[in-house]
Amino acid sequence: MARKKRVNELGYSKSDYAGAPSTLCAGCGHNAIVGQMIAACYEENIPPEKLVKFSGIGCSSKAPTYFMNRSFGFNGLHGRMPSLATGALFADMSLIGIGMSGDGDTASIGMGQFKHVMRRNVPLVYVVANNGVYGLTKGQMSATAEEGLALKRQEQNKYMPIDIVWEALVGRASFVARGFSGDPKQLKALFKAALHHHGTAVIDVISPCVTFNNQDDSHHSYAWGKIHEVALHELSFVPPAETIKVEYAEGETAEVELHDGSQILLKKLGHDYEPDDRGAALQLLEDANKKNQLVTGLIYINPKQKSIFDIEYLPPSPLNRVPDEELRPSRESLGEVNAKMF
Amino acid sequence: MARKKRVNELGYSKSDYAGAPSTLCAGCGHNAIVGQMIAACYEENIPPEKLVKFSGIGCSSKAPTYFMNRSFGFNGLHGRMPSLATGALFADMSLIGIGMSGDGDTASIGMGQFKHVMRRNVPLVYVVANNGVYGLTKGQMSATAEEGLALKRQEQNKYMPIDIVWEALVGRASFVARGFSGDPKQLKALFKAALHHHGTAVIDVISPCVTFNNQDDSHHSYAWGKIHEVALHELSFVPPAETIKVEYAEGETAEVELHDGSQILLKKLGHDYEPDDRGAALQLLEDANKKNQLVTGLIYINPKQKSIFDIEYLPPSPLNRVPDEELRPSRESLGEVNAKMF
Amino acid sequence: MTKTKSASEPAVNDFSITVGTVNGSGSQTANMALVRAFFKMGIPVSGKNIFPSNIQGLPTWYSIRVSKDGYLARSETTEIVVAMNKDSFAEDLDKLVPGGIFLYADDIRQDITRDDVLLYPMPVKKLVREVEPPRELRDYLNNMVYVGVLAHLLGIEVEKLQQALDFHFDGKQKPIDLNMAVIGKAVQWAAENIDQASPYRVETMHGTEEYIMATGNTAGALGSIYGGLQFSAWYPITPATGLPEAVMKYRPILQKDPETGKYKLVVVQAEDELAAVGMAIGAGWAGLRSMTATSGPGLSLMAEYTSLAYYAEVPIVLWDVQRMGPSTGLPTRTSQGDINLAHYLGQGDTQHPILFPGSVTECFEFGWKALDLAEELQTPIFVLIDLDLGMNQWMTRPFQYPDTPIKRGKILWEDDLENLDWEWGRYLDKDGDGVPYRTVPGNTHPKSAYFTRGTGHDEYANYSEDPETWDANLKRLNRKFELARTMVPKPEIHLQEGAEIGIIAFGSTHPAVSEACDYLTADDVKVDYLRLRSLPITSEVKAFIREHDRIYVIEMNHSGQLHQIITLDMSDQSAKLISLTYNTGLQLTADWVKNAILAEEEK
Amino acid sequence: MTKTKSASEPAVNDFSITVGTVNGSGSQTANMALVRAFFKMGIPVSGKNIFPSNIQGLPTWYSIRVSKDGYLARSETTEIVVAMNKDSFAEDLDKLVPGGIFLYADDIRQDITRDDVLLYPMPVKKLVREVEPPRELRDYLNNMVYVGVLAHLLGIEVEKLQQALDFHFDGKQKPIDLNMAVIGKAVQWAAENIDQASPYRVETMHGTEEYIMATGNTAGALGSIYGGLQFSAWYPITPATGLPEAVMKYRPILQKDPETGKYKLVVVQAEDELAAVGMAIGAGWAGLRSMTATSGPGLSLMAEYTSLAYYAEVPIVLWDVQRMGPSTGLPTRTSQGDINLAHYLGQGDTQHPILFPGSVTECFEFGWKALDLAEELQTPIFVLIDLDLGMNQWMTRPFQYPDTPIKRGKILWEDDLENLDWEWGRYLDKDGDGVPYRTVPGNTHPKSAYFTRGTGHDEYANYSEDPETWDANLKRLNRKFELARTMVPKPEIHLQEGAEIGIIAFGSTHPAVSEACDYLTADDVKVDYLRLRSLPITSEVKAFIREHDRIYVIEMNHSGQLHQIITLDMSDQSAKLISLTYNTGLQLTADWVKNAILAEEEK
Ligand SMILES: Cc1ncc(C[n+]2csc(CCOP(=O)(O)OP(=O)(O)O)c2C)c(N)n1
Ligand SMILES: Cc1ncc(C[n+]2csc(CCOP(=O)(O)OP(=O)(O)O)c2C)c(N)n1
Ligand code: SF4
Ligand code: SF4
Ligand SMILES: [Mg+2]
Ligand SMILES: [Mg+2]
Repeated sequence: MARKKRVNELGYSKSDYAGAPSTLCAGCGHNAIVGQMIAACYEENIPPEKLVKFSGIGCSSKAPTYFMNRSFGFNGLHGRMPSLATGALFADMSLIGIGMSGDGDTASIGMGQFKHVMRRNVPLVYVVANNGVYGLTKGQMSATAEEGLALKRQEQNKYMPIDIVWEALVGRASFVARGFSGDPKQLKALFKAALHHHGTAVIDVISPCVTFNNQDDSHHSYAWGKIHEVALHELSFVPPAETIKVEYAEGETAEVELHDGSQILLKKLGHDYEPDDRGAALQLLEDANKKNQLVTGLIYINPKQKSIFDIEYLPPSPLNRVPDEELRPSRESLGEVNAKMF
Repeated sequence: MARKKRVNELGYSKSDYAGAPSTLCAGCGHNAIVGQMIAACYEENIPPEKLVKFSGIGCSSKAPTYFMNRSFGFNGLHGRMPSLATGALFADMSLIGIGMSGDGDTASIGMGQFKHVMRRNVPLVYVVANNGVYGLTKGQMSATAEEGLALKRQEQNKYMPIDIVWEALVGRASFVARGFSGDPKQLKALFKAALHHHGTAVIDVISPCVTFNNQDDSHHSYAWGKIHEVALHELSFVPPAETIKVEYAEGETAEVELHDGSQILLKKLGHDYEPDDRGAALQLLEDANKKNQLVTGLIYINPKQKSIFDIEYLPPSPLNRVPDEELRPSRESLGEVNAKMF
Repeated sequence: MTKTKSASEPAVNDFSITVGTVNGSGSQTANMALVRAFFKMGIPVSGKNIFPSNIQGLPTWYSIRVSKDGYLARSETTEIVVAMNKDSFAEDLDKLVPGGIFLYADDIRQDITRDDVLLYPMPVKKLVREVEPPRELRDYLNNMVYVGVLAHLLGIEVEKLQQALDFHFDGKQKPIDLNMAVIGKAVQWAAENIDQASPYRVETMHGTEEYIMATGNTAGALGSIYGGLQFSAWYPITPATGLPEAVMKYRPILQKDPETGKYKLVVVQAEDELAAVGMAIGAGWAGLRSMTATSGPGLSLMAEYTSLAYYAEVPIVLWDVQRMGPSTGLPTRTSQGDINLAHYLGQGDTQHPILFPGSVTECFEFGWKALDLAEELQTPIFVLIDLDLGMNQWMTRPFQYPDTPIKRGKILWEDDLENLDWEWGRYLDKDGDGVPYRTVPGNTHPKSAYFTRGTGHDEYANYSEDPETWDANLKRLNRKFELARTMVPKPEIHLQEGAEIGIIAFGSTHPAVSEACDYLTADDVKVDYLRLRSLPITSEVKAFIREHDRIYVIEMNHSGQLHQIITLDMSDQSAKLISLTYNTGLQLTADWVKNAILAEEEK
Repeated sequence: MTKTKSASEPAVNDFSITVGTVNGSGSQTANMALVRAFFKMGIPVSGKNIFPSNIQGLPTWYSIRVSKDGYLARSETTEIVVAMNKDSFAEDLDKLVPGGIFLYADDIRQDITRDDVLLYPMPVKKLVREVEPPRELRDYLNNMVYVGVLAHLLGIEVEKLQQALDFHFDGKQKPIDLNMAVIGKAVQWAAENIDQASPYRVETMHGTEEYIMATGNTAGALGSIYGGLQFSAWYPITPATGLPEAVMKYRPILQKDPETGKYKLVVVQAEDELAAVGMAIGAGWAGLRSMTATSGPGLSLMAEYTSLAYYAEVPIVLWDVQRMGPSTGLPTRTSQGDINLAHYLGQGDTQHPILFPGSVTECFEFGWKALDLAEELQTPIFVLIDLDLGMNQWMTRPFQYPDTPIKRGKILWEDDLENLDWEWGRYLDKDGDGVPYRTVPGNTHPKSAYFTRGTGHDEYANYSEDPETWDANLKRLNRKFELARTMVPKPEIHLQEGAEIGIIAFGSTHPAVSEACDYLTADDVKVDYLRLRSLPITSEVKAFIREHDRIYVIEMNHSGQLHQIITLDMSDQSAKLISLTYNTGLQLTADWVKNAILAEEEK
């Protein structure tokens, strides 16, 4: 009571961003996502009421219950989060949409909607909590599981894996990144950047399932990630207000300016990689996949790509607050319609 | 009657490969596909009974009715041809599957099954008759339509197009090609090669819809294709029996050997392109898309990738001819099962 | 009721024409010119397009009925046949009544197997050539020849044809002139070469003055727009496509801010029906008036999402323009076969109200009413029409401006929440009518947010697996359904003195059924008729059933789906509920109805 | 029928235990050890897992009933409660009957609010520590403490527990020893610290000798394999997952060629349910015995493809292991709410036979029978069970080897076609029973190939939009459905002298209903009982209904779906058909059935 609470610039404490207590397994990678999402929104001073959460079905898709209780949320159907979000976000374009999905939810049953939300560039932070397995249904193969993966009660994986980042790149997503639950700092920076991006921001987060797929040699385990992660850059995010103050060390940092004036700073880590070249990104992935590397960071961004809202010619004020009188065209107009009917 | 019929090595005439008369529009690109498919099967001496045809729904998906009446065929559901083919082809693995689909059928409603049949590498000649429009429902936008396309009664296309070839590449298809209905010679060679490929062979055929999307500036029109086509190579196909006889002009021709010993010959056309490097292929597409080029030819092939049949450990004789007695496990075995039940 | 007349006294304003053409040959222009000309002459008229699932080259038919009595159902007889298609020539000739007129393009002549009809070969190619049209238009103009010949034979005012073409080509002079030129040539040729008087004629009358012509799909789109539609997602499918396409057509005219150029109405062509309904549900959840439209196969794909909308209580309107099933079935033929599917769509226990417009103008009315109901009841509302009503041009009453203001149902914004004297819970049945209060995203009140899910939840939208909570919630949903019963459109009832039997029918079969009622009366079989306009059935429907000795439930499907649903609601009356089904893909006719009922009554 | 006994005379082999734990804590091992030990002691026993839709950390319950009379339904009372979960401590304590036993882990103790029960805190942590287990196993072993304490209290033979653990750990000595060590410690502790005699005891009897223990999902998988299953595609979904997983488990054991290592049975995990059913239909079409398994949401997604299989006449078996809906509902709770969905699945007019196994061993039997029926009728066959039957371990009769050879139906190969003296057409009803002959790919006879489609087709599989052809084909499909009525499994009927009322029930509710019948008899309400085993209802069912004054149709869903379907088939009997529904997600109990019927009878 007497202790002074830490608050952000809006005067909100972190608990204003909290959700229900997590019922995920202890150590589940998805918990790290929950934690960093809360931190990112808190630090970016986003009012919880301005956020709206969507998800499919799966352990990953339960995650939105564990952050931002003060935000609206809709836990939809397995593989069908993107359509739900697309429809809902038109209601008030000032809202920031967060879509949580899993690898099964996105790459198996949800492949179609995943692809199509990207080509529409619906403004949405689209997080795939990717553990290479079906957690909630207790350990079946997912479409991102590597060839040869062995799981209890299942037959060995016989098929080629789907690479979410690759799919997002050819799907022409305007923001494509990969994170790792074992690398929370980078995760937070990616979430911040994504929250400021105006378009579909796909973040493939390797997020281990400690209960069903965390064997050391599984490509979605903590151990494997720790060893094979190759961060493309050290990432930090500078909100719009502060961007003028930032100075860059010559040659060592690249910056990307987002449409609201904020910046992403990319400090080079030995690689000469700039996330604005889709061809290079595609090639990078091919090489990394061959070498079994887990490439993380901001892989591609095009802040200028028009979002569906830009394209649809909609008024800036929320559609769901249009008064009844304005919703119905005039009586006269119907007279004209009738008159033109032959 | 007196005139001697031309026949192939099996003694079949071309009419043995004919289907019902086409009810597609005169000039429809799909008719070229029908014609070249018949020619390829005839020339490759494939008994019609060894072929089995699958399709989704659309003008394109009607095409199988117009070739090979003597083959079994199943015109399934919109977007769901791949699953149908996957199940059916297990019945007799000596059959050659041909799957006909359209751009709407594959890239819109069918995206999920398209992606997943590739990762399983189901042996199937998967032809997408791609006209950038919904023909059968009379001219709506399809997911492959270029941004900005204008069609009658529709709003201008606002979304980014889906590139079938790109999708096939990151989907790890083992055979990826693009053809053009305005280039029937190449089409036939591609079909021949695909018929001999052991795995999913995706052929994206730009196949103009003369009724709804053949304006000169549409990216799926004859006119546009003629001007923008860039053939990667001159393609010819050498069946297994003849491969030894073939001699190559030094440095000018690359050959690809398929798993049955047949060969694809690729005569260079100025480009230094070899279809065995996925990274390069991805980059090629990015460049071509930027430059509005219609790249055609064999874009990628991996004849060694295991097919689902190799992986599933199935007997070589047709499963659908297993005699009843062998289908049911023995009475003794059930005794053991019961005994182990606790 | 036999329609052939002796040649001496021509039948005036009472016959049918069937035109057989090749599809993709542009015959729609010619056929619509005829229909519109009749209409402008004040003669009640209907036109029905019987087309194949194909774009070009297959046989297609158009049948036109003129009826001074206003009988506009498909007629089982045809008095005039126009044959423009070699492949269907023989079949078309067969269709004609004895004494009828057979017009055909002289270049497609086949064996003529009948001598009891009037034969007129038309020099189609020759007449068209005479107007020297551009090469690429030549084929399209062929059809104008039969328009001209018919104009002469039947006495159609050429000026009315001109008006029809003006409308069709939206005033574009060049095609109008070209088409009129062909008509002119044809009229002239007919006048010079046909000397026999036609047994069928038209005469100006005043039977269409209070009508317009439109399709049900257009009306549904307009009704939705006048209902304040804000979001529509869809996926192309015959015969529903016309509805969203009409929304797109009228969006810039009716819902675009003239100053800013901004739209108040969003339309998204989705990647499939799963996504279309998902988007519509997302929008409905977030507080937009939301709708999707599809047909059978698409509706099947919407099952899972509809089950979610039902249980999470999301308002959304689903139009199903029915075509013939099962499966892909006959995509260009009509049916009323999705009633079961729509009524119960989804896993677990679901039930949805359905509206059945019975005319084009009612498509408009139910367009806006459905959006009101969806938001008032916070549940999916279905509107079922069929290919016949959706795609054909019907003469219909002009669309009526809604007579009640837009109803948004129980929605709470910041101020409402602030002033509440009870603790709001998303699924709390405060009013005891089964309908809770809702909030929508964008509401900035700290108490407004809640989490929506398709899994078990309590009155405060918290996750719950508690058995009693689950059961209680389903029971509340049932109360809501019973409330719907009192709110959906009531039936239209046509009573006669002394009738002991009743008919229940709905939708596009209305013209056939009401025509049949007249014939039955003429045959001394008195019958009352209830045109059902919604499910669940209202008290008026129940009373109607109770008050009659036998009830014929007439529908265009195989298993008598409506009959089944009514039986379940009125099982104590089941003995008197008789199912009559017609299921060929063609529209119902008055003769079929009359004969089916007479056969039963004579049993 | 009250179950509490006075403390002086202990209830032998007749009580229920409820164990409340945290999910993911490995309590299944402990609970199954108890169930299996009772079973090995010859005592009829049932175990039911009431678990949350979650992997770790939430409350979960397991209830065990032992019953010398063989009553194995869920009991509404519980005589013993074991509390291992702090969060559900209070709730668990509340559940207990007066005089019951309350065991709890001493480290989670909460307020004890009752003084009418026997309380035993167990030093769980301490006892486990004493066996010095590896750290990571410690938590899992906690549960063995209550096993040991119960062994002492109830008189469970420790050797039987050993057998149970031997089985559970498949003979792996290390975990067996560790678990047994904890049990040993706990037995010893109980012997030393509990002096009161337990009011509940078990004694060896001979009630399980002809039984095995298995789940319905395993039985369904095995039954399918013994039915010659060749292809199965599936997508994970609770509670159906266990069925395909069991197919995968037994595939190498039963359908692998020992010499070549090749499989005769293909299993594909599909990308979703749309694909799973599509693959299964492809395989069925091509001549493989084919099956898929899912639950409500997945079944909704299968609607469109099932409509195709119905109309194109493709044999396929669909298992629906029902969970509670609508929507995602309660994924880990039981229900019989998909009957409507399955029976009519698809757009247009569709209707599908359904089999309802009523026991685990019948899951095996209907596993192979469904495959026969699908091929004999060339149509989708549904098998509906529920979470309770599918996922819980039941004592059941051993699986019986099929008593009829595999039936492949009317399939023509090269020789058959060669020797045919009539012209084969794929949809030609040669035999007049509605079932045509089919060929499958790979057949090299030049006349064998045909083109399959979901659009209209004639008897020779040619595309057709002809109205009469369409209508005739649907009528033939209806004949086929009537043939199915004569071929599906007949009901099991239990008659009593002088009963005037009857019960119809099916599936997992059988134990509750038959127990209730005994109670009702004891209360002088005589009742006959028909256990329905399939739809459409057979003549025996119709006769049963006709022969009784009132029929109670008992089912676990909200709207009485089976009651509706029967009403439609027997509308002249509808007045006597009374619907009783229980729909909380928990299993039905005998008390509920008895009370519901008594309440109606007393009306
Ligand atoms: C239509 C449908 N099919 C199947 C399921 C069952 N199901 C629930 S979650 C899930 C997979 C979840 O996997 P993923 O998306 O990877 O999430 P994770 O649990 O691994 O985080 C499945 C198959 C469902 N809910 N709905
Ligand atoms: C589930 C479902 N939705 C919609 C349709 C309607 N439909 C038929 S064909 C088609 C699109 C065909 O487009 P495409 O695949 O590009 O083939 P094309 O006709 O252009 O060759 C659609 C939407 C359908 N048959 N099934
Ligand atoms: S099962 Fe796996 S994915 Fe699910 S909560 Fe547990 S660790 Fe996470
Ligand atoms: S509509 Fe287009 S795609 Fe269809 S047949 Fe005609 S030209 Fe071909
Ligand atoms: Mg996962
Ligand atoms: Mg197309």
